[in-house]
Amino acid sequence: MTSQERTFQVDIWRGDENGEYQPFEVPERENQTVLDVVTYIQRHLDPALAYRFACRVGVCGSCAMTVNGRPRWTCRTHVSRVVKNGKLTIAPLTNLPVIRDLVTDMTPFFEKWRDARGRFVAGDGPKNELAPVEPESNERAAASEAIECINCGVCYSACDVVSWRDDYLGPAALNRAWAAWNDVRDGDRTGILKAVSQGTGCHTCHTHQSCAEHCPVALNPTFSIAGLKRASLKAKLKGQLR
Amino acid sequence: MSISGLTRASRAHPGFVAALIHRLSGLALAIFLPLHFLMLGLALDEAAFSGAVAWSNQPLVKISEALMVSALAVHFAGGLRLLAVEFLGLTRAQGAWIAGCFAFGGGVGILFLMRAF
Amino acid sequence: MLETMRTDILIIGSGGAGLFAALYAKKANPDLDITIAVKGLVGKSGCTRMVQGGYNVALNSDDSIERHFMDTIVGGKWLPHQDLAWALVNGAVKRIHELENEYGCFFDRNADGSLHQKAFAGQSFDRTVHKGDLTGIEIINRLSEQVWAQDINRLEEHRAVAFVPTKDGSGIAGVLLINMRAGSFRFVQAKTILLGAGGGPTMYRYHTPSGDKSCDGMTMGLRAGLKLRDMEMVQFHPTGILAGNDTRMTGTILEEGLRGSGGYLLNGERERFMFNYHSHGERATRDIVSRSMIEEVRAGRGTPGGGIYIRMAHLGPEKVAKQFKGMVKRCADCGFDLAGGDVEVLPTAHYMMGGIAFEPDCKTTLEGLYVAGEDSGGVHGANRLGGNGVANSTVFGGVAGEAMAKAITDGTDWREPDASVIEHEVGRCLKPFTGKPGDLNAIRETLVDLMWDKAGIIRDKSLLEDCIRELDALGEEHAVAGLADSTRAFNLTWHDWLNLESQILVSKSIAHAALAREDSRGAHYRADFPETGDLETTRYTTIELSDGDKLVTGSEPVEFTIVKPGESLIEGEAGAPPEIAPPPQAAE
Amino acid sequence: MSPVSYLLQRGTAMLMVPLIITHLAVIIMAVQGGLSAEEILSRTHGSMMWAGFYGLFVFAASIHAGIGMQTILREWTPLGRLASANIGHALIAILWVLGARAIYAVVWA
Ligand SMILES: Cc1cc2nc3c(=O)[nH]c(=O)nc-3n(C[C@H](O)[C@H](O)[C@H](O)COP(=O)(O)OP(=O)(O)OC[C@H]3O[C@@H](n4cnc5c(N)ncnc54)[C@H](O)[C@@H]3O)c2cc1C
Ligand code: HEM
Ligand code: SF4
Ligand code: F3S
Ligand code: FES
Repeated sequence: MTSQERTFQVDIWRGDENGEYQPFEVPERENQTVLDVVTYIQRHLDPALAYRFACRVGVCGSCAMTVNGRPRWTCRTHVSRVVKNGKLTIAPLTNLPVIRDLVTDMTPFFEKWRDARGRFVAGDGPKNELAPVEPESNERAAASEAIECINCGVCYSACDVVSWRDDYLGPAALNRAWAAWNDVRDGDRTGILKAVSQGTGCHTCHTHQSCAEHCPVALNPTFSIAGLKRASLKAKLKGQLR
Repeated sequence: MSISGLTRASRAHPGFVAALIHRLSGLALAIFLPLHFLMLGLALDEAAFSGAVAWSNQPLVKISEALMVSALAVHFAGGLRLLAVEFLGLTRAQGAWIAGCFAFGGGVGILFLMRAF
Repeated sequence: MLETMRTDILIIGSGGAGLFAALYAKKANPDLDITIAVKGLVGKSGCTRMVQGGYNVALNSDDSIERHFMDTIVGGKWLPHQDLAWALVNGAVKRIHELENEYGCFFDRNADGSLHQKAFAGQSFDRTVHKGDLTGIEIINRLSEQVWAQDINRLEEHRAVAFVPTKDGSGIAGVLLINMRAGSFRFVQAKTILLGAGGGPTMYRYHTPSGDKSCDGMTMGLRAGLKLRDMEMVQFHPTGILAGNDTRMTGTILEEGLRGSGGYLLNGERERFMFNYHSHGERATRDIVSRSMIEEVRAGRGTPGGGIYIRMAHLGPEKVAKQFKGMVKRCADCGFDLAGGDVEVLPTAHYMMGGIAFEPDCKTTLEGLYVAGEDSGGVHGANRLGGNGVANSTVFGGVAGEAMAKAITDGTDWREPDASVIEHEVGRCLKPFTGKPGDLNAIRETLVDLMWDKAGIIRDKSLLEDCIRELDALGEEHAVAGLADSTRAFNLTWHDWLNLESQILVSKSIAHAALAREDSRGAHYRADFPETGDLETTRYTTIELSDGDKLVTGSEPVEFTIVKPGESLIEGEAGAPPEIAPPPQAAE
Repeated sequence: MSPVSYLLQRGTAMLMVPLIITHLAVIIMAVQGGLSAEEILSRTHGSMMWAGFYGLFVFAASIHAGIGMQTILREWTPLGRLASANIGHALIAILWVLGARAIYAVVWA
């Protein structure tokens, strides 16, 4: 670090849930993402700093952290957009167990994905043909709106209902269930509604919209969940959810 | 130390504020409701009821009542908005809708005060 | 310190190869105990997830398997192992149906509801299936959710560090792993093992693959005595973002469609230069564009950052912002204005055609060990067509899964590990904790520059000889570089050390193989041997480790088992775009 | 929240929409110049229309508020699912009793 370099202060969460913030001075760069800041600290200031990333371009959803109080993908967050009063505070995602420093254990997130039946179930259509699905059809359009989730956990971390009751399936899993339910090729669409309308499913959402507000790829889980609420209610009234 | 305190920055957006106000107003209404029923129940004894109504005409009580009316109006408007989100899938431009709900709630409260005094 | 466990099938990696293997093996025999061990999280690491462009498959009645095959062979400059390429183009058809009908991938459709297939460079038919320009996310998410929902063990954040053979060396007994979260070692004994760690040329200054990839698989293969082939064949993609050396954004891809749709490449004086090199200008093939860009920079006409500008603004910023939404947003997030301004780019290392030699049933020469995906070599020859990479990993992943399950049904049992190997390998991994702290950053910087400058897009004898010499010295420096003895749990710096170890060894293999191949073809360009050479006598390079640390190169003739140079299975020119060349829509 | 609770809560909310509009209008109207007991009672006394109106209101609001409180307790207090539900249900019962008593008082007493 040369003396002319401009630096800024970065407070980084260290340890597990009971950890604390540790300050670092990091040199400013013209092009610098939050992930680069964390990398700089690991490479030059404290080799033991733990964090997670993989793709570095916003497709794997591994690098999400809490930056100045908001969950974000860090590889696509330019420092200049988030730095406040010359300072950054970086912590692990909330609502997930902390492994160490900036790394969380995403297991509950994926378990809920599974529990929400966020998964295709093969129908009995011919296996050697590809089902025609018109791109303009209502279902396909709805599925397309919700499908490009990178399972980063940002929405899950932003949702206060998840913080308030840890059995809530959460926005990402439900968003996936909605895309799956709109897939006309699926062999058990009612099964999805059964999975999401148990006590901890879609009806638990209070429409905070923090999920949609923070989703880095601009998905709208609020809309998806509202759709599931309606669809499962309808199915329930028709007695299909037994 | 905790990773994020009560004032999580992630909450600073209209959707969460609206939900919070909706909950607090609902809570206030739910607490007020049994009291309201008890007060009306006093009509079993005309004198007690007149006394209570007269008591309620004090300025401070009137202001509290205005707050309750506001809470009802805000909860009502916010509730309608929620129903629109859930049943009509209306998730766009919620910031403006939410501001409208607060304005409605505030407006009804002010109207109440203007007429009460 | 050393935990041990047993499983029937151990799969290393959760890219297209690993996940398909797991699902296929489970389907073949649901009673099998299957374990996926992966350096990151299942489905969230590796490059299959990063696939943008799509998946090549001959589905249309006007297209044919033969046509896909010929495009692959001609694109690979007659170097591919033809039986493997044949297995690829056939298997792709089956896989696409499975991806759609069994796992739920929702690929883009035409207005009439049929599957949309787009043009991709080097193909004589528009056959690339895709989901927008995020095809990999769709494939990996759908496969991962199937895995999450099944009884398949996951060892996440477990890094494979060594294959452990039997005492007599005849077969593989298991794999030694580091449990990265705990910082401890785990030995997993398995009846059959798949290597699907995905190669990845991350030892170049500019590279596209995900950060978890560091050629560990090829390194383990070399150490276990396996033969690698075609290691000189490293594919470069022309337009990687150039944003400075301190940001991980550098090297990440800007899609090919930008050039295809009329984007300009400008030198430091903001002049178009591609027509000075090739009559197709910016729309020439990847290798030509990459080479021309490098020559332009070497001639002193680069940008201040040492690259080339890509400009889209003349097409109308609004139009660009709409048509290339994802790319424009990506640049904006990095602080660049792609729609209206000039963005600095440079070719970036993208894919390794070379890898562990294998058979169409995915077996290697080590009994019990299978390989699939980018860790394997021979499918693509001198050049991989865009869209054949994910086809490769998914096709052979499935093949391997089936073959591994069958081997077990046929009686393959656990083998006894050579305990001394485990002990030795643990010692090797822990060695840096005993040494004096070294400067890993300097080693990394030296490595990426060395490979970029001397074993990169334009090579020659003296560059490569320098490169090998300096790599040897760097290897020695690395071997004695120590680490501060802090916690081993989630110690990324320790893993950086291990990454560098793998990268240096595989870098040496690349340089040796490149020195051995004295002609230019596909991705490999020797300034001192610019001609392609005689196709009929085509040979492929091999490399293996002998005496523990000496790399020995060799070569073998390519067997033209299906088609010979000069012959063709199709009418018209293989590899040539259909009709009047439409701009390549590639989005890789 | 179970779909049944959800249905009841949203259903009662919809039911209350016209009731609340009326209620708010009446409040604003009546508050002019201060409230008096006679004024209130003269409107309600013996009126089957108002008895029905408030009956429906009490019925719906009690369910709505009871379920709402149940959610709040579940999310904002350490009480578990069962305890929150029990308190919510008890609240509904209490509100019904108090509400019925109030209606009786203003209409018939
Ligand atoms: C940006 C980009 C775009 C691309 N676009 C296309 C395209 O459009 N079309 C196309 O056909 N191909 C494309 N490719 C190439 C394609 O992604 C790869 O060829 C293919 O996906 C490789 O699959 P794989 O399963 O072999 O490896 P990967 O998908 O890379 O998976 C490797 C797995 O192994 C794990 N791993 C690595 N080391 C270890 C270790 N030591 N221990 C345990 N686990 C380990 C990794 O974490 C990962 O889970 C693209 C590649 C990139 C980088
Ligand atoms: C027409 C009038 C009303 C409408 C449209 C309405 C609408 C709603 C809706 C949609 C909710 C659900 C919020 C959620 O779970 O996300 C709700 C919650 C609630 N309502 Fe109402 N409501 C109305 C009147 C009332 C009244 C009169 C009371 C009080 C007696 C009340 C008390 C509550 C309470 C306590 C909650 C729970 C709040 C929470 O869970 O955050 N509501 N209301
Ligand atoms: S919905 Fe958005 S925020 Fe949530 S996991 Fe998916 S991509 Fe991330
Ligand atoms: S933030 Fe949570 S409450 Fe619902 S709308 Fe999103 S899931
Ligand atoms: S590192 Fe993959 S999304 Fe950030």
